[in-house]
Amino acid sequence: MSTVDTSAKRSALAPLGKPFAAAGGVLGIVAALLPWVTFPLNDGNWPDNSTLQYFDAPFGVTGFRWHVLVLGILILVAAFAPVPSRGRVVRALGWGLTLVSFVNCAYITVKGGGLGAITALEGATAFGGVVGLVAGVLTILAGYGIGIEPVGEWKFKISTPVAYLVLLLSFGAVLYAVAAMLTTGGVGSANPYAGAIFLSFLGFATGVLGALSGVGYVRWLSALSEQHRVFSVIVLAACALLLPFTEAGNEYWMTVAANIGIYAATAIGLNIVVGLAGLLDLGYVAFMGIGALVAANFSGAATAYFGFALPFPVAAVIAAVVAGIFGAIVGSPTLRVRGDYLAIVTLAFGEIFTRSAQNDIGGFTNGSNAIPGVPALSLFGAEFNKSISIGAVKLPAGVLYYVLIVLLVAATMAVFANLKFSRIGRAWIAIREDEDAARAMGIRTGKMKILAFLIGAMLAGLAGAVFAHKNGTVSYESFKFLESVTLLAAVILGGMGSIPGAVLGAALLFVLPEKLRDFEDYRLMIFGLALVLIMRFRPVGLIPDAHRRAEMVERADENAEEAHVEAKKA
Amino acid sequence: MRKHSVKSAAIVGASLLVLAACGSNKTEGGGTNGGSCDTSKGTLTVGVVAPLSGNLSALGVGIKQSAELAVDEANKKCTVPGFKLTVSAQDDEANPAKGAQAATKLSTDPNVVGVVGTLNSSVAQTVQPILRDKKIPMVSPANTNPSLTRGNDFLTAPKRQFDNYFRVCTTDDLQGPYAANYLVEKAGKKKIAIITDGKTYGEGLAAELSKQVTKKGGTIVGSEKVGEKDTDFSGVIAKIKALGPEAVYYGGEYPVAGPLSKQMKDNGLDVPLMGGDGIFDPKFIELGGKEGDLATSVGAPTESLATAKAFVDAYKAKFGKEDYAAYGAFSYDATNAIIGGLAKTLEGGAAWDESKRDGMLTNVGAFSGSGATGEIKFDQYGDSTNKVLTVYQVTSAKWKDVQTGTFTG
Amino acid sequence: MSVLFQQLANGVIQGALIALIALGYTMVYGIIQLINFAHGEVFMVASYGGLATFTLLPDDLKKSPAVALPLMFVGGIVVAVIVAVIMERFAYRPLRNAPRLAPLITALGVSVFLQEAVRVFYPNAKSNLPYPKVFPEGNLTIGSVNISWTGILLVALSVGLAVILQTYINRSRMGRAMRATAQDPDTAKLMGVNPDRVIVLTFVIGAVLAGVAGIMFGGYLNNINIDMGFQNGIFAFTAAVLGGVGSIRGAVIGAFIIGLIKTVAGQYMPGGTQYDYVWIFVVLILVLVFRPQGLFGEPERVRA
Amino acid sequence: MSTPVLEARDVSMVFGGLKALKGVTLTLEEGKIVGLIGPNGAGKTTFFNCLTGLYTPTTGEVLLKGNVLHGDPAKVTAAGLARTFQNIRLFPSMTVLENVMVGRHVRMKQGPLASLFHGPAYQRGEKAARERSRELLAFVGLNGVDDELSRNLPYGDQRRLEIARALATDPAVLLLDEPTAGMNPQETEATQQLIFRIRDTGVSVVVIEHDIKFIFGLCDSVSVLVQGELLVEGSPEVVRADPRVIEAYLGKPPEEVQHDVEAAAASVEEEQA
Repeated sequence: MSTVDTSAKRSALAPLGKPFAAAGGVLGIVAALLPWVTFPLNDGNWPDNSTLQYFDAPFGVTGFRWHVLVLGILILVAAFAPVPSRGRVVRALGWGLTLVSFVNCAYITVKGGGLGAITALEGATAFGGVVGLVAGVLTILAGYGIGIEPVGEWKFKISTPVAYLVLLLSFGAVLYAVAAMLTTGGVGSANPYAGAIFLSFLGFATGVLGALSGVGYVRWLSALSEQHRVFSVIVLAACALLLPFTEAGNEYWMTVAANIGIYAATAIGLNIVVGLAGLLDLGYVAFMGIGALVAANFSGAATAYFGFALPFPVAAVIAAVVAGIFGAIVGSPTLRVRGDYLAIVTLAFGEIFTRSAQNDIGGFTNGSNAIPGVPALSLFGAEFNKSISIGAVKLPAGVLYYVLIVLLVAATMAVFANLKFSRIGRAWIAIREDEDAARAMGIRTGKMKILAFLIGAMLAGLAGAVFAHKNGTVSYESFKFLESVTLLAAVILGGMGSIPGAVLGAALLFVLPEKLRDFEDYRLMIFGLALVLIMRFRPVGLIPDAHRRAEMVERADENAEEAHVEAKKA
Repeated sequence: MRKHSVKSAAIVGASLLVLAACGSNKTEGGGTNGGSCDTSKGTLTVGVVAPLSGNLSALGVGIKQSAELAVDEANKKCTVPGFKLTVSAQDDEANPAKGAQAATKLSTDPNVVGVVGTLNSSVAQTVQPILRDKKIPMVSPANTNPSLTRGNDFLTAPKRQFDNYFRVCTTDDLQGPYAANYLVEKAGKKKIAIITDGKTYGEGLAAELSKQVTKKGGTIVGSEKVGEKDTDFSGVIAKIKALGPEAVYYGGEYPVAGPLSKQMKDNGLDVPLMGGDGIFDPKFIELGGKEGDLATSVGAPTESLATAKAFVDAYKAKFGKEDYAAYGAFSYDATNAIIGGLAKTLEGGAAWDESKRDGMLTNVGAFSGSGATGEIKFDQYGDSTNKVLTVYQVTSAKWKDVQTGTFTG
Repeated sequence: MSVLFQQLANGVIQGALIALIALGYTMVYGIIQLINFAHGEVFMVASYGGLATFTLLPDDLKKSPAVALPLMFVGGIVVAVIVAVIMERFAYRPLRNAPRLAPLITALGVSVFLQEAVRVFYPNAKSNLPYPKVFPEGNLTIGSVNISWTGILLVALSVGLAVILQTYINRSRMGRAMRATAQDPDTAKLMGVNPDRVIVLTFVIGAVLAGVAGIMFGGYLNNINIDMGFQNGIFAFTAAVLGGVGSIRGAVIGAFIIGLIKTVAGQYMPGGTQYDYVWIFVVLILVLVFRPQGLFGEPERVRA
Repeated sequence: MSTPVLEARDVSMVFGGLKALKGVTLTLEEGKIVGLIGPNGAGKTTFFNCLTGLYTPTTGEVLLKGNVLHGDPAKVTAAGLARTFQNIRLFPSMTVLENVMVGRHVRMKQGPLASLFHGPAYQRGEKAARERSRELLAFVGLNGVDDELSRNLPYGDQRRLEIARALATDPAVLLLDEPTAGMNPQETEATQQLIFRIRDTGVSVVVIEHDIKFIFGLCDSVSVLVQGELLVEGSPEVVRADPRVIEAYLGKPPEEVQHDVEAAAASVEEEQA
């Protein structure tokens, strides 16, 4: 495990880089054309005709074999075309190929009851999976052989219209990718292999995104979008609003997406507290709960505390204000308590909230019976939970909620972005970086920290108000410690302090379990493992804040440089 | 550093492979599973919404597997000619919002004919309207909150809440008072202490019980709460012990009730503990339920019902030692109600489409049959008409029925 | 009055269990400033490990606690140590230089994973499992106050192990290395301390204590479930913070305080047992507001 | 005689049993540079911390332009007393420009609502702050690195950035804690020139330094702090000639050395806490 033997290994690999990559690419393509399963599985043919079926027509490769084919071709391209930081790109593609092959092999093996399913059985052979795995591993090794150089940096500047076009196209591609990801494996119980298809798709996406990021495209794009902040948010929101018109535009995904949005808005609020001001909050979901309870009590539901209904906007504002007041109260110990000690204060508050809500404190929560029957929102007579038609296009039920929530998320993103790049935001970041130095610069740290809590809690309260109407029931069970943890995980997974990070994190944390539904029993276990792995390989989060990204890249670069020097020495 | 990452990834991968291998079903060769029924018209799905992961999963998995058993049997018997039935089980994590997503997922599938679930009343509250909008019948094996069917004023002004919602289990306002009558009148326990776990089921049950106890001349000497995840109850026990109760009523489920009963005895409070159907489970005794403890459950004793025995045997044959838990039999009956309603709807060889759902609601509502928990039939609110309740007592480490009847006030 | 004494005794026993877990929290935090949320699961896994050991014993050994009990302790502790070492090696160590909160999420991921893995793979672990009665039953009765012998043993073990641990850390060479690493890892490294070894050892010690706690828990309450680690872990973490993280004495006293508040507040405070948790956390907040470093923590000096 | 711009009266500081400062009194006239020297652990940084409100002195008081300062560092800075730190305390993952703009914080007026909506007045304020910050960066000689992360700057530049950040608070008095530590002679010379230029803009300066040559070449007056006590005070010439100073720096009885080592250890701990 010493550095000596690592470098020796690397140097041994170095001359093999390109040949391995070439072999990996070719084998990948071959794998795509081979059959993968030796017999039809119990639940019907493995999707996309991979059961004992060879490549049969020019464009006859679909599904995961199509992904394998694409990866194989990309590996060949990356091996021979002039690509910046080739090693990284090849390695990422190799990982993608490995993951796709592994997921399919593992699933077939399990479902088929043995390795015979992916090798040879009763005279039938199907080595596609094995070849794919070999190709993937070869390619990863090739990546190391070529050498892991720093991520490519794109220095060239482009004019604003071109930048807009690039952003438009890129975000359009993101929309397409999201829709594709949501709909892989189909909706409902139609496809018994949906879970595996999704994981396989995820492997493909990991490979391609890794390659794009290795080339430097992702970094360039995110710098570009930070530069054109307003335009980016508008385009992103517009893209999100187009989602109902894609394949993912059905009631189920609208519901899931709306829930993601609610949690994303809350996570953005939490991102102010954790990401900007650097205050760990382990009881944050309580503010969302407070917002939801306030909204429910003013909704005219049968068991509400107040016997009258306020218009939603009014109730939502009250919800935000009440949550904000509680936020300031919870934040006030920050005047004296620091760091992880503060985290436990927030955890304590969260527990106090759940317990009190469960016991119907003050008659506001209806205890364990919850407040059911919170009416759906409606606007001009259109109920938000019914489907609507625009012209000839019939949109699925729940689409109005989705639109409302997209706007809510866009608004919270704007709030977050504006605050981040302001006097207040700088003060928060300064506190996060070095509290004493911040005070020495004249920042009233106590006031600023309470302000962070207050604003964060208000955003959560607002999201909670929407939550109450969207779900129709407000029960303390929706606001337990695990939810706080999930929110925190969303922030950190997405990338602390980064604007799109919280949204991506929330999306991942809510989509992943949804797509893993088919694994039933194993679902949460896989989820736990996924958290560990993501943190392991991407500790700064998926879309780190520009500043933090630099921090990390630099460290990686140092490693890479060291490795390079060592390799040369050897 | 980097080498480590490759290595650890390899280890993770290898261990996943091992895990995967452990879960294999060992069926080589394949094709769809046989059966001589005609399944030419396609596949229809019975949805299940229950907690399949987390700490309530024992109950949820019991619900899911019992539904699968019912569906399997129907497939074998060709109950719905022309169709193959499957179960699509969705995890709700006992979380209302997750339940809503699970229900929405099922509701967008045109082939879903009905949903069995949920376990938690709070989850039912979010699931009911979603399924109602699609006219999908929902039959709960476990929701005991009376307001789900009869609204908030269930005693004074009952009003049907959701025309797609039915349940095969009993409600708190029958079970609680029935238990109270037994405790006060039959067992002669006048001073009763109440402990609940703070959740909907236990709270509701305990509330209805305490009303009846007072009405019958008993007194509630104390009312305490244990945390859902608590394990050491000595504090609560010491507190109620000082109040000198003659019996303790526990509102909640056996995972807490069993240890609680044991700790009561250990701490010198040797009075019977009574609970609802949530503790009527052999596990209660395994976990420390002591001699003389009591439980109410719906229907006549299982030994006296051939259908109940048949269910237990079939379940054991199909799933081995895995437990069907407290609500398995109810889930089996709920599934059969849906299948029965479906068979009626598609009588005469009709094809399935979503327009048949109106008929489904009527036919499930009108279903009547004999199930593992007794008679299955629904009243005008969607509640089970099976109001027979049985009191069981732990005798020689087994549940033994001591009284069967209906609650009459 | 006797109720009060009964509740005090109950509180001390509950606290003793939390203390054993809290020691692991406080040591790991002291050394690498990580809130190891998965530590509660180590305790849980140990309990299942002990149960598995018991199940695997031949029937005649099952009947003699004098043989079965030590074997269960060994089994439980071994499982706990293995899990803790794997966890440290593959989940935390790669993140040692990562941003501060990354390991926290890893810890939560590990926690979920362990809980679910036990639930899925341990036979019948979906609901509570009965635990063998390996400890002699019976109570010590003083007046009307009942204290079970197992409870007394638990308190004795908990305090005894804490004292041993404290002595070990203060006196032994490895203990000095631990304190040095906690103070300043870089300097400690220059002085020839191998931080990896120290950190692994810390996890091992924590796991051993959690292992003892896991077996005692099962033996005392005679049933275990997959949630036990989470709830007790939260209390243990709270105890560690209350006492001042990094302080052995603080963790133990914090744990006893929590146990006592839970029983005494449940008895006497308005709202009774409905709000016993609330009082624990209210006290916690008050303590931290007036003593931000916890009861026995080192005051955090402003750096400049 | 005019009121001194900064006046410390009889400041004492006790940590537990350790008397870090024993009745230190110091006055600073407007437009002057005062040096503070002393062996390691003499209490120089502790004295700075008392001046800036990071510590509340056990006894004694600090006056800025005749007004008594109260405990809170933020208020002290707002009143016009800015500082740098012995071991550089920049905001490492903020850019160079942002670091200086944090210094402007206290002179900007935008509240939460303005920060939320970015109205025209806000934009003007932001622009002014940015321009002022750029000026200051140019003043200390940092050009073309606005968007670099501060942690990526070379060491000497980080020191200068810290000075720019402190100047951004528009201080009347600037406290510099070892501004030339770790610098080579050229950089030290440049820093000396920079401090003169700062003085020339009307800011009074207090400097802690080890480099006695640097201090004597820079300051109008020098105070020597030994074991928390003000040993000597006066012009460089007077201080240089004082035998007690020579003794404090060159030869000491053994038990004092021992004491110094302890004090140094205490200050190391302090830094790590």
